[in-house]
Amino acid sequence: MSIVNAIHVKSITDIQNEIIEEFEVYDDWMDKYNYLIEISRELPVIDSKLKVNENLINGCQSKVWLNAEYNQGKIDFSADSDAIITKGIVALLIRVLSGRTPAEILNVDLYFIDRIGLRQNLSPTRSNGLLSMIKQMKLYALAYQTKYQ
Amino acid sequence: MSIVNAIHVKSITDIQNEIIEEFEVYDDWMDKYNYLIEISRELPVIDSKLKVNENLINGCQSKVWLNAEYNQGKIDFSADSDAIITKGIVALLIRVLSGRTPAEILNVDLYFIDRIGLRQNLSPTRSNGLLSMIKQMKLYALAYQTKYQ
Amino acid sequence: MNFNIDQIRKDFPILSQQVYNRPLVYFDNGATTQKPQCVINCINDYHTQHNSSIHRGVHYLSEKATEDYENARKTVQHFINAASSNEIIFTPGTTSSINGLAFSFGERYIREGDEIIVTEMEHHANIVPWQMLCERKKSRLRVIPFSDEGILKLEELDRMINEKTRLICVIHVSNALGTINPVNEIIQKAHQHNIPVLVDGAQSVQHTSVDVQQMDCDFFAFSGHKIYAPTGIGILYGKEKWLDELPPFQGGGDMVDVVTFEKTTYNSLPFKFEAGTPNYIGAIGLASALDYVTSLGVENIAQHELTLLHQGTEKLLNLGYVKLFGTAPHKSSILSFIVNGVHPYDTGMVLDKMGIAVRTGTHCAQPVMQHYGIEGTVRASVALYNNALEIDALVEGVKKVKTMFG
Amino acid sequence: MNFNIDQIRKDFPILSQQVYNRPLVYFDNGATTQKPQCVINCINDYHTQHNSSIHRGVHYLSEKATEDYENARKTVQHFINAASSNEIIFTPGTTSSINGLAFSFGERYIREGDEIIVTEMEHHANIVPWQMLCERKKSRLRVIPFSDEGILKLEELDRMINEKTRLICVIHVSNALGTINPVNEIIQKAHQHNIPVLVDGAQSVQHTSVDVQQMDCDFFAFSGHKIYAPTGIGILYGKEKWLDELPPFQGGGDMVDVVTFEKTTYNSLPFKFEAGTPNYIGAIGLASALDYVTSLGVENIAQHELTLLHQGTEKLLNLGYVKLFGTAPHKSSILSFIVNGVHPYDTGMVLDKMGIAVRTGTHCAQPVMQHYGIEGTVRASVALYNNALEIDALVEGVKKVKTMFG
Ligand SMILES: Cc1ncc(COP(=O)(O)O)c(C=O)c1O
Ligand SMILES: Cc1ncc(COP(=O)(O)O)c(C=O)c1O
Repeated sequence: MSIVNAIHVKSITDIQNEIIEEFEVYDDWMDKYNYLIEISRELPVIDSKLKVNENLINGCQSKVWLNAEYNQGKIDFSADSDAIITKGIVALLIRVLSGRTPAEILNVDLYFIDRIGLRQNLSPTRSNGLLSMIKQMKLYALAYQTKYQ
Repeated sequence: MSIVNAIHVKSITDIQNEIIEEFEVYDDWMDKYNYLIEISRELPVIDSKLKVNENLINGCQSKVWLNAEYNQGKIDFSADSDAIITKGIVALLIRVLSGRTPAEILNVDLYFIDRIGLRQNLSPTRSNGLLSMIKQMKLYALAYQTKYQ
Repeated sequence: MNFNIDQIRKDFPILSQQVYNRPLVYFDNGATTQKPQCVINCINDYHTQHNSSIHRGVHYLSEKATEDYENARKTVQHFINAASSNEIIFTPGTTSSINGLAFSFGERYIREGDEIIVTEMEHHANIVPWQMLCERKKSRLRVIPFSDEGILKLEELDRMINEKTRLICVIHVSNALGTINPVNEIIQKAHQHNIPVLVDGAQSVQHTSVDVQQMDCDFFAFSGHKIYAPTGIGILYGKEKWLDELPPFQGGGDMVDVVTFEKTTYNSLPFKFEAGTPNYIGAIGLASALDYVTSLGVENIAQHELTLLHQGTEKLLNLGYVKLFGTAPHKSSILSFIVNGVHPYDTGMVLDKMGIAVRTGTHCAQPVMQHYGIEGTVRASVALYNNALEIDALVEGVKKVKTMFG
Repeated sequence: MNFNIDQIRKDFPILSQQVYNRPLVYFDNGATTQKPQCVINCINDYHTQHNSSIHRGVHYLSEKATEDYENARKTVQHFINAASSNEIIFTPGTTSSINGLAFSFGERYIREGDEIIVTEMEHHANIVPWQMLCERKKSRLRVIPFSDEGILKLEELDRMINEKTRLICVIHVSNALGTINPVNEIIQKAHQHNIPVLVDGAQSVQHTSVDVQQMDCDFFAFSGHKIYAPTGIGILYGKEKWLDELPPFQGGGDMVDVVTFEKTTYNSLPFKFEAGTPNYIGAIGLASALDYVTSLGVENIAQHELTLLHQGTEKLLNLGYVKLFGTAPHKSSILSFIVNGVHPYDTGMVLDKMGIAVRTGTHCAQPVMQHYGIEGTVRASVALYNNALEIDALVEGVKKVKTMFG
């Protein structure tokens, strides 16, 4: 299933549950990582001219570029990373949060992270910067909400 | 027995053994301290005009003034301290070392210190500065030896 | 009060130690405190199961250690009620906290002719770094005196503050006299002139509850080893607005963002002030100690210690031949005294042989001794695990000293 | 060789730890090392039986702690063969040692226009303090480059030294490349011009025998936690003639002689440089770790590690898709590499889940990464307790990484 399709028809909860289900079949970390690698390939890749320092997220050992665009009340995210697993993780976030309203993004409870075993990645000091990515997405949401309301 | 008498007739070894014997009767620290207090009273007290900073020994929590005089090949020490136990300890040193030749002082093995239970006082960091006193006495001995030979 | 001292004493294995075949009576808590079993276990477990360097590691142990270290920071934050964990800097101890601050604050704000105010009651750790800074910057150290009871003369402060004053540094609880200083009042006065205040809390956090926001101090320093934690760890608290402006005290790993030989940029708070591998096991041990203190209740501890302090004060004064230094009505934990006619060192030596550990000398506060024209005092300092029997042992010890030295 | 690795591994309780249900393979030793049982026990015993603050105490525990602390200093002295224990300063770690020196040396000797030489291979701890100093004093940092194998271009040093050069700072063993630098030669050259040399020994003391007199360095720094000792303790060695001349880095208790508000005089060496309560338990733990290392034999350790390093190098290179950074013939303990086409972070994440702890990133040596134009490397660093099976596990891990990321 393609991410783009999912965005418009399913709720955030639906998609989170979907991801949890997909990951449930793997109890080995290597399989989870393999799946993340697969997912990373589905990431709507950021325009190369957007891969600039201003779009870099701090606090990751790998580089993560994240771009947000406001489209009729919703935010579309695109991203890239030079590390594959990080790219897979950001792809999951985008699958859940892209095409949502600022309010939805600001209020989201990303419970899937815990359930698929990435909770430890949420620690503020985790060098993969999952927390920084989420923070950045919420910052965009806040900025657009402020701007357009 | 008075210190002054002892100095001229007995060897350093004799006096050390004498001190060890005197202390042997005490197995309680309080009795040892009481005896040191007693001994402190026998210290040939330094002339008050010699209680100057130049005669102060470093590294003691209490003040110790030590003076040395060269007399026909031998060194006479006098001292004082504002703390009584320290004064008792320096009195013991003087009883052993005053009236001796520089060579005797430089070569002395002060085994009595260990035997009467003051060994821990010999630690370089001991704040009573027993080690500093001995060092200072040997420094005087060295100075006079160099000067008069 | 729910403070079972007999039970609590069992938490501290060293208290059942014998010295010279006598039970240890440990009254040198102002110098360093003993560690409860939970802190000892915490360190032990860390070394046997979890040890790993923090921050840049990708692996399991490193992630765990990093998380524990950052949680320790939050524990400290809540313990002193700081507004953010960014305001909590781990240092090797109070002395390092103050020296670090002196360097950074000095570089940023101190110019020739400026003035820094301290008190006559400070520990050397809160004098010498400022003297060194003043010498470097050709600025001036001014000193608030105290009265013979050990009370700061705050009216002098009013006269001293002027447009050249850049910082006020004050000891919260005096380690030599026990006085609890009116830091709130000092801070209020200072802030009326926009002058920041550093509070040296080395002797306060373990005895009274500290709330840096309520106190409104700009900086606060303390040492782990004086609050039942391991050696080699301490805290510098600073309001974020100050820490943001100050340059780092030290350079090295972890405190940087980008390093090139042309230009180096620094990491964000709190990391900017933590160069190199920190004492993360010390920090985790400190958190464990603070949890222990919290579990007993800081107020309960304060009350227990105050009871002992009053008992000690009364019994020593009743002897008729003990002079107490530090008789302010608002006091904590410190009994600083001289047995009339007896050198403090003699007193300490005899108490030692009775198993009673006290400190003698100037307590790194020579100006306090100069104030009274004395060489030093005997200091018995009370901690949460001391009890009334130990106070009695101390009084008996003093009696013995008097009979011996007369 | 009398080096029973199976037996030795039993000395380190953490090595029997499991992560993600797999046996721990700990190759992050360059960051920090694990602790042998004797060191763990030493600290435990200290906390349960002996703990007491040092120096100014008159009582039994304080005397004992003081003696143990000063004996620890002697143990360090003998371990690096310093001429006197006065030359051994306890600090919180390498970073603090270098920052302290940068401050004191800077105050005493560095003026506008002066030059300090470092190498392109330095850890941030030996760059940033000097940058900060140069900025403060308007002096200049000069950099000896290295070749792509990771060998310093010493001919550049000859061109760089001039009458403005005040100090040369060089890393002994590179933490990012493993190169053992020719410090003796550098020191000889420097001394011909009367320029002192600081050697950063953070990655050398634990891997090769260090003799500061034979090396003739003027200053030498290392960290306890990288040589099987606790965190929060390190060493600054300095020749007595230098330490006598340098001002103290920090002010506070114990480092002073007389304190008055008019004038403060300092204590003698080594105390002049040890302000405040030192991490005495860390120091005593360090001595215990050094005794352990000595009991195994530094030369035996070096040989064992070198064997593993060679095995690892060969097996990784044989894979055909691993690029090694740092290929100097004279190397120690560090395998710094990239699996072709795979981000070091991905490599580290996968190895982690296989129980293999490595470090990824710049290793606090960004200029080294800039040299190669890379973001970072994967670093496996070997310690005395690693074995050949672990090297094989690493190689298997790398194979797995390659199949996963292609
Ligand atoms: C070569 C080198 N120098 C300095 C340091 C800094 O040591 P520490 O973090 O213990 O202060 C390290 C360790 O990270 C190192 O490898
Ligand atoms: C009031 C005060 N300030 C500062 C210090 C210095 O603390 P540390 O030696 O832990 O750095 C002490 C302890 O000796 C103290 O009592």
